[in-house]
Amino acid sequence: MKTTPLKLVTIVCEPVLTETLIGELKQLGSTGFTLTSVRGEGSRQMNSSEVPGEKNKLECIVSEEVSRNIIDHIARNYFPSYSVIAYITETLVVRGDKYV
Amino acid sequence: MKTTPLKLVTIVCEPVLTETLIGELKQLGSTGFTLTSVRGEGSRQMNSSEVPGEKNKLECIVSEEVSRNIIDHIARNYFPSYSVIAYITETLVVRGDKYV
Amino acid sequence: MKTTPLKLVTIVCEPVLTETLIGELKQLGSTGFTLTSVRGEGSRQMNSSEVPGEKNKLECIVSEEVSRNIIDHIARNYFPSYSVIAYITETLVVRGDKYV
Amino acid sequence: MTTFEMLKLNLLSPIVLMFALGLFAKLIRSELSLPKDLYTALSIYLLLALGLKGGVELSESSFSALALPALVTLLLGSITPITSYLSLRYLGRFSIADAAGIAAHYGSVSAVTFIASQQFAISMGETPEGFMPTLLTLLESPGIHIALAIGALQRAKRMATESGVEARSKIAILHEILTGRSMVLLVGGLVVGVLMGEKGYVPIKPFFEGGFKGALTLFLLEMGIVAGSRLSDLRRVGPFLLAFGIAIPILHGTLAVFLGHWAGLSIGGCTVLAAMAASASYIAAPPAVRMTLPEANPTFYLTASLAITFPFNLVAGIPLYYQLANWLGSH
Amino acid sequence: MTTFEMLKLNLLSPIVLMFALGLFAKLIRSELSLPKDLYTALSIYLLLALGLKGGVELSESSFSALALPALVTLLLGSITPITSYLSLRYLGRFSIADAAGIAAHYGSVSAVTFIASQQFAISMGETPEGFMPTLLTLLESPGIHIALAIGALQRAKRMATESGVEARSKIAILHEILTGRSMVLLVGGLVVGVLMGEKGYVPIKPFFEGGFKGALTLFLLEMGIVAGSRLSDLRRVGPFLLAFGIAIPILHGTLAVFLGHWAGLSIGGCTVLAAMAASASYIAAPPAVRMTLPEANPTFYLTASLAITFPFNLVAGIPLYYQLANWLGSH
Amino acid sequence: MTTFEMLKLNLLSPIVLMFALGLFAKLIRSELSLPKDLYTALSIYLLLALGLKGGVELSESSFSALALPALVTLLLGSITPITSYLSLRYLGRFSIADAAGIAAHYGSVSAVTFIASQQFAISMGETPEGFMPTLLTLLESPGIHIALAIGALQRAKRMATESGVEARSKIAILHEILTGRSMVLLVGGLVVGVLMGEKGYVPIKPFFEGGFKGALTLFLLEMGIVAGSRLSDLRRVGPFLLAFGIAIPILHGTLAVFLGHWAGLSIGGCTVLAAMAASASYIAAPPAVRMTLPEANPTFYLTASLAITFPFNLVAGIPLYYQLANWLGSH
Ligand SMILES: Nc1ncnc2c1ncn2[C@@H]1O[C@H](COP(=O)(O)O)[C@@H](O)[C@H]1O
Ligand SMILES: Nc1ncnc2c1ncn2[C@@H]1O[C@H](COP(=O)(O)O)[C@@H](O)[C@H]1O
Ligand SMILES: Nc1ncnc2c1ncn2[C@@H]1O[C@H](COP(=O)(O)O)[C@@H](O)[C@H]1O
Ligand code: NA
Ligand code: NA
Ligand code: NA
Repeated sequence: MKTTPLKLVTIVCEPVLTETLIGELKQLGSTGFTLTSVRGEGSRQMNSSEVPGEKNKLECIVSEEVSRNIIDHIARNYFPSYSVIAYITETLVVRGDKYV
Repeated sequence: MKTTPLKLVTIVCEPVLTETLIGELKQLGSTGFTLTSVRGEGSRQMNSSEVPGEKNKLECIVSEEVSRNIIDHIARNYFPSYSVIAYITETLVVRGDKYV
Repeated sequence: MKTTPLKLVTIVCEPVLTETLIGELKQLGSTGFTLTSVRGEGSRQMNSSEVPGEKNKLECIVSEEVSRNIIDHIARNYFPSYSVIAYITETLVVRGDKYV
Repeated sequence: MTTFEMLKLNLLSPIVLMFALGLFAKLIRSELSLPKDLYTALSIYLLLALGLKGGVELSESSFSALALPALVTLLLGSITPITSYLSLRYLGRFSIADAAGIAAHYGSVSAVTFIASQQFAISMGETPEGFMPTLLTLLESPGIHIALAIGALQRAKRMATESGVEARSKIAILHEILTGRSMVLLVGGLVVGVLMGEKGYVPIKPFFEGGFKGALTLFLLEMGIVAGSRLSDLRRVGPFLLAFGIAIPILHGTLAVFLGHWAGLSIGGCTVLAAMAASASYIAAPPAVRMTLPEANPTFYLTASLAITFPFNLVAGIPLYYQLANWLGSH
Repeated sequence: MTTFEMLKLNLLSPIVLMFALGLFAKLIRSELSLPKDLYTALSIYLLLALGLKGGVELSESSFSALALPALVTLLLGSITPITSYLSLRYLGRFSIADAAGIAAHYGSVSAVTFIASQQFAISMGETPEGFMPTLLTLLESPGIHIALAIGALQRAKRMATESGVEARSKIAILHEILTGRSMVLLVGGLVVGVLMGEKGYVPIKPFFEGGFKGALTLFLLEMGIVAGSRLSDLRRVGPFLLAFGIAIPILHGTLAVFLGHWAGLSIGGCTVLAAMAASASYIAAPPAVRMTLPEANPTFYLTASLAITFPFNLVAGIPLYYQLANWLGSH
Repeated sequence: MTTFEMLKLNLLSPIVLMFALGLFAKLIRSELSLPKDLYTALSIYLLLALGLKGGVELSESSFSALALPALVTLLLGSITPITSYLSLRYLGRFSIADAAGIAAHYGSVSAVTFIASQQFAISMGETPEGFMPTLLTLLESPGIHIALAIGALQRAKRMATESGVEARSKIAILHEILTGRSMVLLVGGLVVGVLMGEKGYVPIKPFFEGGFKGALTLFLLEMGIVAGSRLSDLRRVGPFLLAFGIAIPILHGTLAVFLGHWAGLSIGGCTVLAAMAASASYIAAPPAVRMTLPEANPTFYLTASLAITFPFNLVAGIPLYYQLANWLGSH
């Protein structure tokens, strides 16, 4: 089965950002997402949710270009004031053309 | 500590497939799996579960060859009619010989 | 946006180890972690938790050196008697200097 | 009581109002939704309470009283998937897989519709037979199997088996339905209820009976939310399925009232039997259909079941079957 | 009853003791915590029970009795965010964002404080007006909007919009607050309660009323745990916020007692109105503030709301407002 | 009542039947299982209800009545881990770690077994002393510490500390057990119960007492499922552990009946004390043992505790201890 090299963008953020981010990912060109409820702690001790540490992890598989746009968007708009991390991993996707 | 290069196969699928897939992964040579409850949306708006968007993420660490077999199996049997994504990531595993 | 190449260390372990591990990760130099409740099965049929298969997944983004230390620590202290897996993935992190 | 008064009474009952609230919450795109585990907890509680009480009452029923109604129930379980399939396939021009998939849902039964009809009948002063929950368990699975068997006519090597993995056998599907959550809780509850009897039931009655109606309203709130999240699919299913989702319950409900009457059921019993026959499963059927008929579009069967037939029965169907049963009972 | 006896009675009430237990569990670093879904389930249950009962009682209230109290409530919703903002900004020297963010919380209301004050008033032999839950819904959102509007004075192109993504509009925030869980459950419950009336309420009463006080204690256990996990932040918020978190509820509570008295509320009604005005939101306000004023430090508003003002009202504030209402009522 | 009648009555009680249903569901490989959060919620509810009621009753007990039974309980907490260890190590030829790990479980106590025995005693017309829940808290931790201390004899630098990470100290383990969920809920509930007294308890009684028995049956359903998922491990633990899991509770239970009788406990009290001593922990002990004795095989201690001793006590042990207490009480 042919696989396509694509980018897996992972974002861990405060729950309050989730729905907004999902909308924005779509606008930026992602064809889908996978969302996981997680607990996270980092350098910023924000505790912005009622239950401290509650976070959401968003993963999306996108082209190199879209991954750049997502990263830029998050770094510009959310890094300054929100508890958020974002990273990119190389991945080989089955029927990858579906996701570009 | 020695690490072994192996493949991390990630599958996100409809919950109804999960138990079947777990059995099949074992038959195909995976020594284990990690299962996460997620919410996912993609290009196929199937909403096949009672609560729309409910999905399961299966991860397994396997050899290159087994990863090929898993990918082939999924692409052939589940891609046509089910909401499912599968991708492969390179990874270095501690005591990797356990998983081959 | 500049990204920094770092290591994503993933550990899946018995729930009983989680809080201890989180403390140890910090001591070993990780600046944060992301924790997910998962279900897992592997070669060791330990069933050490009340509900069989209940596991926790810990992810942390660290420098190459810290990743080595974490891996060593886990292999030495937990591999012999506990149900645990650990692997390292390459990743590009936004504003990566925060995590070193 | 006039028909209008009865409809009004039903519309202003807590369960219908809470369903409407859930629907409304989804319409205004509220974030409100019951946590998944609460939803599961409520459904476990409701099914178990139903089974336990049914078992206690069954322990006081005679076998002979049960025989005819049971027969009639099995008959309904065999007829309803076929009528559904035929109308979908030949009137609605659905594909074989889609027709069979939807038919499996209408051949089975929705436990919440059952409960709602029971509550309605009681509020009308009727006393449905104590063995009605037993009939519910009889009706759950046959319809699914019959519809899937019809669908199997066209199943030809759908699933490649080269990669060393066997296709799921029919046995696996049968096993899955018979050991599914609702089946185990209902049948298990019945058996526990029969074994412990009234005496064992008394201490746990406050938990399983006192809270029942309140828990039911909470459950219907979530049902409303779930149905609401399917409303946007209504446009995608087309006008035929919409009409089908209202007409076929009326057909099946009417048939059930007559058969129930013939089998000697009370007015309350006929109403509940009709609601069962008229209802479409949305717990047991969907996974079985998804596994067996992957080509069948889930949007069709889930939307019809959850967003058309369930609300219809809740709001108008049940009072209708009751009126019919009432009319028949007094002739 | 002397003040001392009343305070003691309050301290030894199950809800205060359970809150203390939760706090204590956190202090000894116990792993105890309610599962998230249980916490959500309890809050859904409590809000809905409050709404339903309030609706049933509202259906028996006259509109004229409601008019003045409603007016006074809206007045409080407009005054409290402003007093809060002014003291934070000019006495406390907080940044505009922080001051506005905290003010949004104190301009809104905490439903649990409402419930606790109602229970307290009833235990003192008072009968707060049946429309108090209606007032609660009126007080929830205006204060948030007013505080955020103040904060908006300084919002200048905070969020870049280059990447093709629009900034969240005010409409989105308004929508979010009005369709938030607590709003839908309270208002929805009220409407359902009004529609079904006492008759529809009777069968679900055991569930929604019988278990209410017990469920409340369980909820307060978790509130104690949550408050406890914020205790370490107390050092980080500084002495001013600590004093503010106690002084401003006294100020708002006193104002509310007088206004409530003027509007013709009973002693019980005045007590509950005061508790509402004195309380700080910690469900509806935080996400709205977080989205609109990202520069505002969540540690400030959540700690003040959860770890200072809530316990203060629970333990000392409510009895205080009651005494005041009592004194005023007998003059 | 003959022994046979009593056994039958016990077998047909809701809690035994529901446990059997859970077991059965697992045997037929049903997907049925309670959501994890529901399971946790039920256990929090049961422990808290137990503690609160125990506290209210304790507030009416005299200290002198409590002294001897407490002493006897602590004695049992010291003897049972030692008898368990010795038989496992020298009769069963288990490794030191395995023997100590299992002994820690049998030296502690299972709260559900406690509750089941209390329900059984009450259904037999007995009234166990009001301070029994207090004894339960006394019995929970000493046995674990004693067994782990025995195991520590062989703990030699098991955990390397080079990588800059300290090994978990004994203090950490002690802290973990004393602040564990069950401990905080039980002891905390007791204290809250004592402080609020009967008067504070009345309003929350419907929640904590009305639903208790029903919630217990639901909990036992899940216990049955959990035990069922361990059944396949029964083959792996060998015949000795199987015999041990039945013989040692009889031994400990008998000892407890005699000691309880000597300490002046009623027949009901003796029965409950015996059930406590005979039971094996499966909540507090497992994590403590897993952390302290990693070489001990969890399959051994969890299977013995959950799949052998718990069902044995539930079905046969408790009636047996009751008969013994009854016989002793009438001599
Ligand atoms: N070094 C790290 N490794 C893994 N996840 C991290 C790390 N640092 C932060 N995170 C995740 O990112 C979230 C936000 O981090 P921060 O903005 O530093 O508070 C945390 O809640 C974690 O889930
Ligand atoms: N571009 C994507 N990025 C991340 N996950 C995706 C993406 N597309 C699909 N998925 C996941 O795969 C599941 C099935 O996708 P689909 O088959 O397109 O409906 C979705 O529910 C998502 O969880
Ligand atoms: N081959 C595998 N692929 C993915 N996850 C695995 C694999 N083997 C083990 N695991 C995970 O690691 C945990 C411990 O494995 P083990 O120590 O082999 O029992 C399991 O519960 C799984 O979550
Ligand atoms: Na049907
Ligand atoms: Na306020
Ligand atoms: Na014991």
